[in-house]
Amino acid sequence: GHDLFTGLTRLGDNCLILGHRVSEWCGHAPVLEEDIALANMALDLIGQTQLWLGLAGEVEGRGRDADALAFRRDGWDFRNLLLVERPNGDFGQTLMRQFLFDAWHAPMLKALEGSSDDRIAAIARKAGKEVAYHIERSADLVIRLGDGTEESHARMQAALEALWGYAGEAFIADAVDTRLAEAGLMPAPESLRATFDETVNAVFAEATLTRPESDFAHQGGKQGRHSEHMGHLLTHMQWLQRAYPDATW
Amino acid sequence: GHDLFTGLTRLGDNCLILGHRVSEWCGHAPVLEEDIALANMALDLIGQTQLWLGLAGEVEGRGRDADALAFRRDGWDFRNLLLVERPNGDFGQTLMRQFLFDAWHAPMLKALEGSSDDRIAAIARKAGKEVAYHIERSADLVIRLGDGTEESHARMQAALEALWGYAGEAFIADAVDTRLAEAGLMPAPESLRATFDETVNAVFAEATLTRPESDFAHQGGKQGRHSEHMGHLLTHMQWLQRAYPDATW
Amino acid sequence: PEKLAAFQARIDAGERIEPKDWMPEGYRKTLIRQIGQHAHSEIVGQLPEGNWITRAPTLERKAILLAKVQDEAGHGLYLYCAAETLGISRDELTEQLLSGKMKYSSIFNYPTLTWADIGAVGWLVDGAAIMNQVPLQRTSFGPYARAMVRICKEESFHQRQGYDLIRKMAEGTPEQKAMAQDALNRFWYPSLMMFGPSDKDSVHSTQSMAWKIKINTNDELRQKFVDQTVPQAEFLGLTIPDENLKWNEDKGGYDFSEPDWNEFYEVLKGNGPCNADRMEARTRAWRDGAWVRDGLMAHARKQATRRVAAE
Amino acid sequence: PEKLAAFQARIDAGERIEPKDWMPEGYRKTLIRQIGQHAHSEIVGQLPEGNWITRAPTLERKAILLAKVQDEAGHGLYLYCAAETLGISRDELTEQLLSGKMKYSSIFNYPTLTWADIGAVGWLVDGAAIMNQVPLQRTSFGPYARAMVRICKEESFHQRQGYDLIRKMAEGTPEQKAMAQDALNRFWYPSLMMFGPSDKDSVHSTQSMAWKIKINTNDELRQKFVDQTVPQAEFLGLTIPDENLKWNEDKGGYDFSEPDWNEFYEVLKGNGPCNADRMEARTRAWRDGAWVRDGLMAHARKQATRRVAAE
Repeated sequence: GHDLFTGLTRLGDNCLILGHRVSEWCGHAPVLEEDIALANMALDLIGQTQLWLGLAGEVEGRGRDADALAFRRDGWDFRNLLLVERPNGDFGQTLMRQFLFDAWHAPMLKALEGSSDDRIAAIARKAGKEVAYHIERSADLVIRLGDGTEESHARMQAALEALWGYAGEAFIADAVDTRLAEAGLMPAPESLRATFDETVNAVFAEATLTRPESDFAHQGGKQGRHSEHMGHLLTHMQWLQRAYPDATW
Repeated sequence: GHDLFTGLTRLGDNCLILGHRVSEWCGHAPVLEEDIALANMALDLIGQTQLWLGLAGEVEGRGRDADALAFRRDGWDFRNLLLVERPNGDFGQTLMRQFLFDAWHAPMLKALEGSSDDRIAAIARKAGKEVAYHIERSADLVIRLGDGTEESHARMQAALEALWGYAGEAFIADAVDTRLAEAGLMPAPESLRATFDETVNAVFAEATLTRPESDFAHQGGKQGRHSEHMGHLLTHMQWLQRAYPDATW
Repeated sequence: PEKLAAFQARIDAGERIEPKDWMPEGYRKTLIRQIGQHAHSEIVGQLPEGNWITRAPTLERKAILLAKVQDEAGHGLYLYCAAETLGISRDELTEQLLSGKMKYSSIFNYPTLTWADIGAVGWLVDGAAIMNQVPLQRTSFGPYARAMVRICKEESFHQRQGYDLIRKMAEGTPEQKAMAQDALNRFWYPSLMMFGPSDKDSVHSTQSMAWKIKINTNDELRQKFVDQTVPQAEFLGLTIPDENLKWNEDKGGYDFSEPDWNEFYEVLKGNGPCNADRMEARTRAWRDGAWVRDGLMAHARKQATRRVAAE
Repeated sequence: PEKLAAFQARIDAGERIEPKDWMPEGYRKTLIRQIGQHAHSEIVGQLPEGNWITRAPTLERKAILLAKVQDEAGHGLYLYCAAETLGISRDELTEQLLSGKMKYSSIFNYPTLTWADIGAVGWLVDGAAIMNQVPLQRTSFGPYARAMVRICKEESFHQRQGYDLIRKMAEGTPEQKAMAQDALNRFWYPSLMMFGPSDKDSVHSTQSMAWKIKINTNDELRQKFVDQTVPQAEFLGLTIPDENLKWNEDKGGYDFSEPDWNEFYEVLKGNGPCNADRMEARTRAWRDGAWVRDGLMAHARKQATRRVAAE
């Protein structure tokens, strides 16, 4: 029960926090088509958040719905990867963060379609369709900007170097992951690494980007140890629910 | 009673919000001496906030202390000038904002020393000593950067143009101001304009800066109509008190 | 002159003018100005609402707001495309916006200060916009009229969502009610200004109406808006901030106070509460995004070269 | 060699070395590295605490924190001045920090995640720093020793304030208690690392101790810190995150677990949770502030020229 709750909040919190970050771009994108695409991505991710956290609340059985989980939990109760809480930086960093996430997210959802829990499989099928489009788009843009001008190449390479240390966390299992995998509820994290590597290697090659040598991975997000950025994000995200706890919206 | 409360929150909120803005620089100033000076300024302003809002709470008589007023009021109940909530921008904008504020603040406190309310006069005397140093410092820096390099001159001129429209609000009386002035509690806002003009004209001349022609003044802060920036500032400033309302700190 | 008469005859007959058709230079210029301004308004209009996306209080409200702002960007896109058929590029239009040569709707120079403002923008601002735009579905220029059909459909959906949001606030806690009333207080007169000054003071109106670029007078539309909105406010239990508001049986509409036109002209001159912030945000987005646009162009050129080489 | 012997004799006699005195190149270099690193630590150390200044929960707490961070900047200033007496400028030292050639204390590569962390930094981090610094008041280099006297006084004040802060948290609501315990959990081992690896693994220790640049061994100081801190934690009702912690009657001190030295070396290599963020913040401050420094210099030159012209 509690393992499943943790696993589901990991899925939901990734979508929530990344969706939040992406939504910060609204009205500030480098080109109008990207304003639209980024809003669309944020929208998909918020929709997926509703599903995952909704199910998490149901599994928990303590009467918390998706909104309660999103807007009333403390920072240390969030279970998202450190990657998704990284600040937006320039458009290159936002894009690279998205691509690294998508390259894990797509095979993750694919694997979740085979979950022994039908509710998980159903959500994964729905989300998987959206994410198939996300990875197509982010890979394409990484290639175009990696193999664009000298400046766009340099910025994409810098983004890759800044973010690569946050790509590995998703593939490192802890005891919860292991138990969830044994129960057939969710895939073993490390089982997704090969597909991820294949995707990113192919895309980096076409984008003329160099994959960093060190595979050092920052960890902690999945266990609730976040970065300083997370606290600042929550002051915005949870503001109204915290400031006016008696209100309905 | 209520007029005096309003007048005191105007004084206290100016210090609070400007102190908050200045404190955002901590650890990020262009030179170590400025890290120290900015922290010192913020410290003075927060200290003055405690005095003004403490007295405001006392005058109100509803059991709210300075912390309750600072951390539990809604945005529309704040009475600070729009000037002090302007974002920091570059160091030039922070400095120009400070100078324009100090050039009003110093004569304001001087005049408040003659308040018919002894408590106000006492606070004004104490704060006045600190602010005498603030204006000396900010005027000096405006001169040095205005008459520095071409770039520093251009940045200071741009800062002046961006902020000048926020300098006038302090001198425009509303009904509360008028009643407070008639009661001898606080000076009439427009009575401070001559000293302000003298100060800024002299400093701009030495700084080789051109005072903007239009004296258009944005208004609203004194009546609780703030800018979008204010709401974002409050999400940080009030976060802990809002998120954990039962805690003492 | 003959051409001109024929052109006017087509318009009078209710025909649509299409991009390849002959048209007078004034018609083209007026349309570019109007469509461009409208497109810019959609783009700048993302900002006041975007201001609350990261603070939306529920997941559903966040999704609704995201979808709405996305629609606005989409409207901007249709309209820039419509303007392009008149021979001006999106980049040229953008540069005219950023240089201050072209304007956007002044309403977006007002701030969104509380969550209720997001409701007020939907209810009042989109409401006024629809009032302006519905007749434009019958405007004489084909691409513009067709863009308007699509836009109006989405806008009326937004307006309902805005009304629903502010209704929740008006029915909520005392703080929420206060936010709702405050939002109405601040957005009422700026919304009335959206129809422009009285036509008797407006220079371009006569020609634009003859060309069917403009269909109704500003005062007609403003009256219609007030008549529609007052009962909605009453239903919410909110008070329109106008002491002179009164039903006038004779004219079958409300009497109401004029907005402060001095304020209108000040905002137009750049002295609105947010003019500088809005332009700074758009300028920064454009400037910081230059490397992205350049990178995409460079890649496209490389690809084209590679294709040629491979042939 | 004769000079060297005389130098060592002065040190052994407890004399202070002053900037103008002869000193071996190795002594100078070691001191520059140590003082510079210490100065950088004060500067970078502003960041984790600065992270909470805008969210301090009361006016008094905000004032205390501001004063503390201001003191740290002040300590940085004394220390850069002490280093300057050895012939290296503040700008040179800063550039070595930003290029990664010089380090700062690794502890500042850990994040401050809750308000309780501000207490933990004062209590544990400043506590460990004081333990390191108190003996340095007797270090052989005069300017460094004098800077340390001043710094130690302020640091012990900070430590008391930090302890007071975390005490309030430990005595507070369940959430506050959880934050306090969590802060201790996260800062305990990094604080133990602040004394450095065991001296048997440390290369420079013997020479530095002979020169009285280093007074105690790392292990001595670490033991002292543990013995001082454990009862304080008990008083707070907080649990040290170490299952092996146990009073050892024989040695008159606590037995405790070693920190994870792999983690220590990873952080040193740049892989700590905040290394990149800290360096980015300092680099940006330095780069964005260039025009200010240049402007001030240019004005000073102009003034000098004007003075000469007036004479």
